[in-house]
Parts: sequence; C-alpha cells; structure tokens
Amino acid sequence: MRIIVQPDPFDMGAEATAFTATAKGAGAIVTFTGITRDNAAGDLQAMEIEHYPGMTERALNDMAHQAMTRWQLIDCLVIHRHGRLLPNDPIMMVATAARHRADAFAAAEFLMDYLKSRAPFWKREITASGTDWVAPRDEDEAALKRW
Amino acid sequence: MRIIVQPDPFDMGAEATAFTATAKGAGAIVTFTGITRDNAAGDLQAMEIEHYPGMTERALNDMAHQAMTRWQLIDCLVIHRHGRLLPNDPIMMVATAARHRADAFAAAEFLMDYLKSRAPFWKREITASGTDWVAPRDEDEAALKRW
Amino acid sequence: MIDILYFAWVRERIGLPRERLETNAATVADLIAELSAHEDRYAAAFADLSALRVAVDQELSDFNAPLTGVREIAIFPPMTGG
Amino acid sequence: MIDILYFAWVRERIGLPRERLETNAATVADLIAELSAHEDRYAAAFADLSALRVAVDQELSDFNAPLTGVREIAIFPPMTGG
Repeated sequence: MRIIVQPDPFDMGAEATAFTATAKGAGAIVTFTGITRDNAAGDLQAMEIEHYPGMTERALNDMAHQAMTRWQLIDCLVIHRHGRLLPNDPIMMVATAARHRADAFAAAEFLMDYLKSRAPFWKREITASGTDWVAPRDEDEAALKRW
Repeated sequence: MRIIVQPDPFDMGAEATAFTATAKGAGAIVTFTGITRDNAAGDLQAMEIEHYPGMTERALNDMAHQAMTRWQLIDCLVIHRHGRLLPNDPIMMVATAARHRADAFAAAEFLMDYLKSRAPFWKREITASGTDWVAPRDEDEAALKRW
Repeated sequence: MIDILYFAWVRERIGLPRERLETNAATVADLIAELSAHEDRYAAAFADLSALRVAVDQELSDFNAPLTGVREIAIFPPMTGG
Repeated sequence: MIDILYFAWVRERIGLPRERLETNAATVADLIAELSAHEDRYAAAFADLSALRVAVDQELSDFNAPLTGVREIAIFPPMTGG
C-alpha cells in the first residue's frame, strides 16, 4: 500500500508498470488516472489544487485501508498532486491489484468515489478572466451511497 | 479505437501512456490488465492461449463499438495476446477514456465481461504433470447479465 | 462445401483443427448429428451439447442456425479469454 | 488554545489560512457563531453552513462536535479531489 501526495508530475505508465511488477499473485490490475480537462469555455490556463497537509495523508491512508479490508486486494496505490497543474496533466491516480477482476474494479471505484468527496482537496480553475473554485458535482456525493 | 491481437508481449505502462496522450479531452482513464497467475498447485510452467483468427478481431471490434455507443467514450483500446505466456506475463489489457469516471469504469468492466466469455480465446495451463484446459467460471457468465 | 473449424478440446478430440465437407444437413445440430453418427471421435467430442458453443460465419450463433449460404462454422468449448 | 484552519474560498473570505484562538465555545457551531458575531468577514464566510464542512483533529466531523481536548479544527467548502 502506497500513498503519495506531491506537487510534482508523475508518470502514470511507469507507476502502473512498477505497481504491477510488485503485486505478486495478482491476476487483475485496474488503474484510474484523472487528467486536467479544459473547461467548458476552452480557456483553461491552469488548475490549482489546494490541500490540507496532514489530513490529506490520513484520509487517503484510511480509504486505502478500508479498500484493502473490504475487498480481496493484494495491493493498492494512490497518488494525488497538489499545486499548479496544466491542461492534460495527470492530477491523480489509483491502482488496485487482486486475484480476480471484480475486486480490483470495485476497490478502484470505491477509492475514486471517496477521494472525490472525502479527501481534503479543492480545485480552482485559472482562466484569462479570473479564477473559479470548482463546485462539487451532485453525482459525486450520490456515488458514495453505493458503498 | 484500437484492437490488437498478437503473440508478442506488450508493455502495459507504455500502452497506458500512449493511449492517454492521444485521448484529447479525457478527464478519466481506466485501464485493466490481466496477468498470468500461477495455478492453485503453484506449479504453472506456462499458459497457452488458442484463438480463432478472424473471428477474434471481429468479436473484439464489435465489443469496442458497443462500448463506444453505450457510454460517452473518447477512445478505447483492447490488446490480447495468444500463444505461450509465462507466469506474471500480461495476457491482455483494456483501456477506456472518457470525460467522467463513471463512463470510463462502466465501459472497461463491460469490455472485460464480454471479453471473458464472448471472445474466442481458450486458455490451457501447462504444468509438470500435463496440460489442462481452463474451465469457464460461473461468475463470468453471470457477470454478463448486468449489461 | 462448408468449412468446419474446431478449437481447444473439441479440436483435440476430433484430431484436426479444420475440415471441408459436403453436407445436406439443414442446421448446425443436423450436421453435428451427421458427424456423430459417422465416427466415434465426433460422437465423443459432441456428446454434451451444453458444453459446446458454435459460431456461424464468425458470429456466435446456436445449434438451430440454418446452414444455407453459410461458408464457415466453428464448434468449440465455452470461451475463456481475458 | 485551538488552531483553526481555513481552506479554499473560506480561507479567501476570512483572509488568512490559519489562526490560534482562545475560546470558551463548547462546539464547532458555537465557535462559528462566536466568530461570526465578532467580525463581518467571518459572518460572510460562514453565512451558509450547508456549504461548509468541518474537520476536528484532521477527521471529518460535524458542527455539533465538542471542542473539549481538541487541538485543531478546519473549516472548508465541500471537497473536490480526484
């Protein structure tokens, strides 16, 4: 189990390869990668992610432990960036390893749903016309109900 | 949309990176990688995968088209090996790109469920004591019912 | 003339991966019955139809599929990809 | 003494990321009421409690959480990670 919170970019392909190489006995690897999308107006210059140092690591650790307990996981990985991100930059990544695919998929979706609404990150869009805090989506809060 | 059926190994990390780089406008990338697991007895020497050339490509293409139609996907990728694989070799990989994670996850799970039971591949385990065709799992057939 | 392909243990029991036949069978089921009556290795391979799947011209189909105009059929066990 | 941290637009409205206060407030809600009564910038930041979330000693909590023995609380908008 690895939790990484960092301002630096990361290489999702290299992380996926390294994660898979150490997941002994895994038959199924699921990865999710979140990418900085352009905004509706198409003028996104950057995304700034603020977080709560200390609590962030605790919250992600707690989610990962829950995932390991609720599903038959061999390993899991969470990487989340903070600070200034450019369009098309990877923001975060989750990876899960299990013997069978159902566990790997469910745990990855669980981690994503919790990470979206229960980890202390706040996104802000920087455009030519100013900055805007990203509003939470109703679907994201609703998604938590299934777990 | 890319469908690749090949005997050669592939690099799941490099494929994930390349897939992500070309998925313009994607906010969510999901990958699934299937790995050759050792068998229960722990004496797997190799896995041999037989397939039905021609039909395999048609079936995978059809599944990928269905996924693109049923979910808001920007792109999807299916790679499946055949021939002789060693323990811990990647067998196959699916990747999906969408604006939002729900579409990327659902499409990846759909592709996996169909690929398991509806694409013409047959696995055989090679051990010191002989060879054994892998039996289909009841859960795999049942998993199709949700789509 | 129709091409018949066999895969996995069906191929092993019959002892060949494909063959080309002349048949008057109307459906896949009829063709299977015809082959099973003809030789034991077919009867052994086709003994339990519930353990078999069939593709007609490279599309998954069923045993009642008519053979009119069909160029290629394949008979095999349940698939185990992924 | 208690540390209070603010994030995102709560931080912006209040104008600082953290402060250390002496308070007799019994709960997070009492502390919020105390601060809101004290200065307009707090009243503006805390006007709509349904738009706020609270963490007590780095665990998500609620406005009724007691402050006894608490070292750090944080007040912020709904989180938007991932």
